Amino acid sequence: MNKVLLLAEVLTVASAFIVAFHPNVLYASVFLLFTFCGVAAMFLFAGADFLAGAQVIIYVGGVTILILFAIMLTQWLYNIKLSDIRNKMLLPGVLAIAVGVFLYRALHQMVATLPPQTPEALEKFSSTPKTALIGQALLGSYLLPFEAITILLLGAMVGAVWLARPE
Amino acid sequence: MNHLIQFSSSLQGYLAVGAILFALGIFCVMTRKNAIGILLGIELILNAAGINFVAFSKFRTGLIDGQIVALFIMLIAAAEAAVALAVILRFYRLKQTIDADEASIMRN
Amino acid sequence: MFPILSVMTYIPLLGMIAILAAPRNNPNLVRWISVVATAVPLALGIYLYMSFDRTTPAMQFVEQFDWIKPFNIQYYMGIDGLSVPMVLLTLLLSFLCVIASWGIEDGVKGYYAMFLFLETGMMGVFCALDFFLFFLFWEIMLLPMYFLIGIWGGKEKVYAAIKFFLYTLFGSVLMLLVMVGMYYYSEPHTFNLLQLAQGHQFVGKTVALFGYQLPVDKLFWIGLFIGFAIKVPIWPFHTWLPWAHVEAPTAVSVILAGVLLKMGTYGILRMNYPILPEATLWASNFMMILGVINILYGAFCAMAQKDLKKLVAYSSVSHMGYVILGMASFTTAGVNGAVLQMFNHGTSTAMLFLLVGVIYDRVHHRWIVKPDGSKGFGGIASVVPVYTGIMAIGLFASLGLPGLSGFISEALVFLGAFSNPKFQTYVVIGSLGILLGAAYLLWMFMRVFLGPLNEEHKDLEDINWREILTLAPLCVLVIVLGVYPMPVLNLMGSTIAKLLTLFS
Amino acid sequence: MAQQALLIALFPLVAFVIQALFGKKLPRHGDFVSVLAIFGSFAVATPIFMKLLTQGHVFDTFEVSWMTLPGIEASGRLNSSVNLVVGVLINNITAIMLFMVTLCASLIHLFSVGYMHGEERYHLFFAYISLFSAGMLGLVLSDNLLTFFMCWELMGLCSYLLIGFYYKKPSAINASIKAFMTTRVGDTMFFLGIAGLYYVYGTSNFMAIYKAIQAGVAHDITIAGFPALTLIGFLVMMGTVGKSAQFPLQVWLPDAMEGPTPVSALIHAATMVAAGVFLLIRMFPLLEASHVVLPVVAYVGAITAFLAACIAIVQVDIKKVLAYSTISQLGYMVMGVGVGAFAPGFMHLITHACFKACLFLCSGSVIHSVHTQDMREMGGLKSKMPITFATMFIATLAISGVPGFSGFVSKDRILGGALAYSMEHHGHYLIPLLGFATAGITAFYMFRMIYMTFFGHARDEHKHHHAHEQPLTMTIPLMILAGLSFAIVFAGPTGIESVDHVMPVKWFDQALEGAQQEMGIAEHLSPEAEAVHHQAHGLALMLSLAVAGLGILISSITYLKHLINAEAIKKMVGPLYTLLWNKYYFDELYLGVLIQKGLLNFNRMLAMFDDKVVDRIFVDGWRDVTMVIKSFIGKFDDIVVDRVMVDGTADVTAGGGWIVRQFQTGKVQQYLVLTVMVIIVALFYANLGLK
Repeated sequence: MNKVLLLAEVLTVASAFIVAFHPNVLYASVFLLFTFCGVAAMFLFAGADFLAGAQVIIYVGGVTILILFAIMLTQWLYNIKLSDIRNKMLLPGVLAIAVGVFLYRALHQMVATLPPQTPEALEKFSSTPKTALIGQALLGSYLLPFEAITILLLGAMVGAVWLARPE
Repeated sequence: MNHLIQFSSSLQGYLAVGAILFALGIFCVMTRKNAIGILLGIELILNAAGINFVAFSKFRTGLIDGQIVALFIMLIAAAEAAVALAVILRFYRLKQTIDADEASIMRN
Repeated sequence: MFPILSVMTYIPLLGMIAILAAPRNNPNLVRWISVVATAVPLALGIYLYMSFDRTTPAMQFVEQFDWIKPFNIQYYMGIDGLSVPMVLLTLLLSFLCVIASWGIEDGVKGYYAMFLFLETGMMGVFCALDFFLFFLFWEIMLLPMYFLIGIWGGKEKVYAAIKFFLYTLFGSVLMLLVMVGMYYYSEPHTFNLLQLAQGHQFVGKTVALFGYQLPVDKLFWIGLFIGFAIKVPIWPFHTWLPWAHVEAPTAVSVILAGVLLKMGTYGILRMNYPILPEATLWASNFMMILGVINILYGAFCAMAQKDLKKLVAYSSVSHMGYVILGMASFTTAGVNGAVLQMFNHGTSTAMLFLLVGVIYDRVHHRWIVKPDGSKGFGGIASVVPVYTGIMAIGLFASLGLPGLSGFISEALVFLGAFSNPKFQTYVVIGSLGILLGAAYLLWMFMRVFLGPLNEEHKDLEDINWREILTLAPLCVLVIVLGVYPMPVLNLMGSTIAKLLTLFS
Repeated sequence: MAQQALLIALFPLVAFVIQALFGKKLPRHGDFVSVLAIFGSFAVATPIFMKLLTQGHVFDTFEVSWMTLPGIEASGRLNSSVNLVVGVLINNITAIMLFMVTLCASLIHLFSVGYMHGEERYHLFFAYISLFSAGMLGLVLSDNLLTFFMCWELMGLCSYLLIGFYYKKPSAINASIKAFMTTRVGDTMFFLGIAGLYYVYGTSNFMAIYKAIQAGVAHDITIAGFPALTLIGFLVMMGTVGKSAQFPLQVWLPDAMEGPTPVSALIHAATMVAAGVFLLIRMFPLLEASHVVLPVVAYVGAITAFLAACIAIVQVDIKKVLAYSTISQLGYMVMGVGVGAFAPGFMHLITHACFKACLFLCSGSVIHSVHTQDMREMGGLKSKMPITFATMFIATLAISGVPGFSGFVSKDRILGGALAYSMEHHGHYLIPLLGFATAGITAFYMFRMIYMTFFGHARDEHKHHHAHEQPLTMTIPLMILAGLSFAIVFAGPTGIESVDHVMPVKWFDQALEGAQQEMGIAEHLSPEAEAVHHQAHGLALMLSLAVAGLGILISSITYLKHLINAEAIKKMVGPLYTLLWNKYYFDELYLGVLIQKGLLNFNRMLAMFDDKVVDRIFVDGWRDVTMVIKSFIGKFDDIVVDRVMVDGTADVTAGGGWIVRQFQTGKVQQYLVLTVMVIIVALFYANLGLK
């Protein structure tokens, strides 16, 4: 079972590398799709069944497709711009590695400050279906952020429509 | 190999993946000239954040709060993608390019 | 009790909202909304003038309640004899400027919205008695002014607007520092201006800066003074003024010269004087010198100007010098004269700016002498006799001709300042300003209105009824106050008397 | 009485308002409004004057509070800390002045109706002269220096408006601005004097000041290191110097001839310039309180009288001659006040007002008739304009100091006073010397004018042919004013004291004595001084008769009989003539050197300084400073950061430009790189902290 998780993680990281480095944006966005799938799998293994589903639906089904559409709408497929001319990469690379290392170290140190769960508890957590719990939480203690998000989404939608309107 | 499998299913494994994704996202955002490429990087960063939340939710708190935050991130990401793409489309119509360096009318 | 001050302050704001909601294609509706939104506060202002109790130095029409409790910030409005003339001036000039702006065609909605917003800011500054509230209104005012100059201005409007903005912001930063400092050094912590003025709270306290123990009250005084000096403007902080005046549209110039400049001196009288009397006395000599410099420097510069509006702008610098001179004299006549001069300069300069605007609307230039050395105008008195007559009144009021308002205030300032034995030499030097004032204004009058007619302008239209309507109230004020100034003087007398007890 | 007297000033003021607002629409352009108003004033002033004549003394005051500014006493009670009371003061001097001013002004108004007929802006002319009269009358009525000063300035305004009445003529507007500015120099100092008096005595009321001076208050106060009373005395004197065109501010008055002739008459005779001397009369106790001021006043007057008289010799413009004679005569008055001959000084003010008004109106009549002001184009007008000639001749006799005429009385007394003064205070011989010289020169140039204008043959036939006598509205004023130029009106049939014992006219001397007592300056001479004075007056009588006779004689020889060729003399004294013709180059000094070269250049420099230094360097300079810092950082970046950390950061500072631009390349990604760098640094620190 854990081998599958490892596989998912490898898939995620590898395709993320391609996303970051592939000169062609079209390819990069296709591989982003794989990254999203890998992350969805990781969610599943972390006991987040609902989230995994949402990840697939929203990212894989929504965002990635949207991006692909945008690429096709804006650029002729073989446009020279499509094979993305990169900015200077060394300093950003160094910075990115530093960020990654520091982030990991910081999080790692945080791990020690919280008590670990017992294996039984982990097992129980993984096996509980989350959809109902999330639903109750969203309409209970998280109602206000939830409403805020809905308004944000509405606003974003209106804004996007207005921005993309024909002249 | 076992060691790796062990690591991958631990909290640290999740954190490592999150950190790598985050770093790659940052890198992507910093280096891509293409506006859509930058958007890709942002998606990576957001996913990295989501992974961390979910991981802490399972391995440390045992509550679903982390998952709810991850859900919110996802929703915001969707909204952001929609708006960003609309902006890009508009920008493309304006300048016939989506080179982010061209988007410098904010300069002084 | 009816919160008259708040109502007066926020009606223009309501007007602004109404304007924003108004349809874009109906500029006349916007204009009429503005007229109403300024006329109603003006009517209330007249009521205020009638019912104001002139015998007491206390705050009147007070509205006070807690606003931000943890920091002891209050919503505290009230007026005394210092504020009333300024409030009335603000209301009157705003109303007149709305009418004077009738000719604005581009972006009518935005223009009037900004204008009304500006009025709210100005009213708030003159009514606020809480430092925090005061600062808030002070900053509010900045924003519409920036846009009014930057959008509806002349050729170099952006430069002028940014210059104005940065200058004022610099002053605001100092004021903010002092505000925070006063809050922390007062006991109990408060922003209430009346409480701050009690018990000489800041005397003797020191603060360590750059390794020196510096007296807090003097630091506060300097900070506030620079903040206000920029608004006045006191030399050498005056260079934004010619730019802003020249580039701003007519009505904005009027407001700028008529009201905004007074905020500086009003602020000094409202804050520096009562809160930091010891430091004020300490700095009085310095203020006196700056006043004299202002008078002479402004006058000399005005004489060299080739642009009508710039000339009037520099004359403002000169005239505000009299205010400083009177304020720093600490005599009854001097300070009363200074406040009266604030009012009178408001009316007479407003007239001059409106008049310059009238001619600019007709010929689209304001050159006394064009940059190529040829005459800009000349002899137009025969073409526009009524305009010339009104201009003469404004001009003579400005140069301090007896019988017109400028004289009374200047005379009081000089009588007062001369009665303080410390400053007699300064007054003698400053009196040169009277002479120079006449020189540059009459020279301008001669070059523009008299002499052989410049054929370029032989078809000039005379002033129309709408323009006369904006000028007539000011004309009447200038003449009436020139003959009998008590209607304004008795408003402020008792307040100033109380203020001066701090310095005797 | 004082309250009614207020009407005297109010009538013309109301007329001004009516004329200014509606004059154009009234029938006849409203000239009758102004004329009626001034006659109304005359009607009110006459009873006051009559009362003076019959009772020998009038005194009344009327006061209202004008401005009160409260102060707070130590007890916390409000009091009036500043209380400016204004009002009317009627005393003997006022009564005489009021009568004289209203009379002259009325006649000048009447004359103007004929003279200005058909002019453009006819209604405004009457509005202005009404305001002018109102100003002068208000000044005379004032019982305090503040309203006095206000009216004083009001007249300055009117002179500006009236001199520049022909506003299309550049010379006229130049003259108007010159008049206003020159007098304002004096006015400013005068105002400082008022402020000084207010500081010293806390009041500006004449009677209160007289009382305080008599009581010896404030004799030891100093202002800016100077004894207060001396300083104030000089400042007040400067007011007179400006307004009455005394040396060194005399330059404006001749140019003021650019105005219409009735205006010249009004300015020169009854109103504006008289106001200056009137100020000296009013403030005499103050001048006397300091021992330094009066001699200076005397010298100023004497020098002015002489210099102006000299210039008048070479003038060919009939009005210019009269203008310089005015300055010269004003110099006499000032000199009279300066030597302590207070009453004669005032008397000369009155007599001069009458005969000078007459002279100006006569010259106006001549100009109106021949349409030129140049005397060289006149001549032989005696037969054509008999009334004008007769009246002008009488006035000329008066100004020249011929016994039997009013000018003789006052001038002789002033000269006597000057002589007595120099005999009492040894060393001041220049004052009477200049005085007598001027008397001779005056007689000379006045007769020169008469001869050139009315006698001889017509030098311009065409103009002579068209000359005609004026209508009655213009000649009646001339006759009345000429009638007042006889000595009998003021002193006696001849004006010589020893002769007039037979038929003395005492009203003027009595009135002045009363006034002097009120002001606390009544003379109490010791017997020796009395003797000196007596002796001096006797000597002065002889001398003044002699010099006047000499002047008339030389004038007659030269211009009537042509026994001496004036042109030849002119050539002989070439440089002197040039100097006089150019008025001692005062105009060039003031206008050319002080104003054009000095003031205007200074202004230009200062404006440049303001623009280039204060604004560009001090203010906009901050931008440059930040730019320098920016470029320094940019270099640092290029050399250090770029080489050490290789390429990446070069883009951060790639943008150049203004202050803001340094931070705003507009490229989001560069912002991000910076942000991330900062984050890393922060994380680095955070990690260290955690370890």
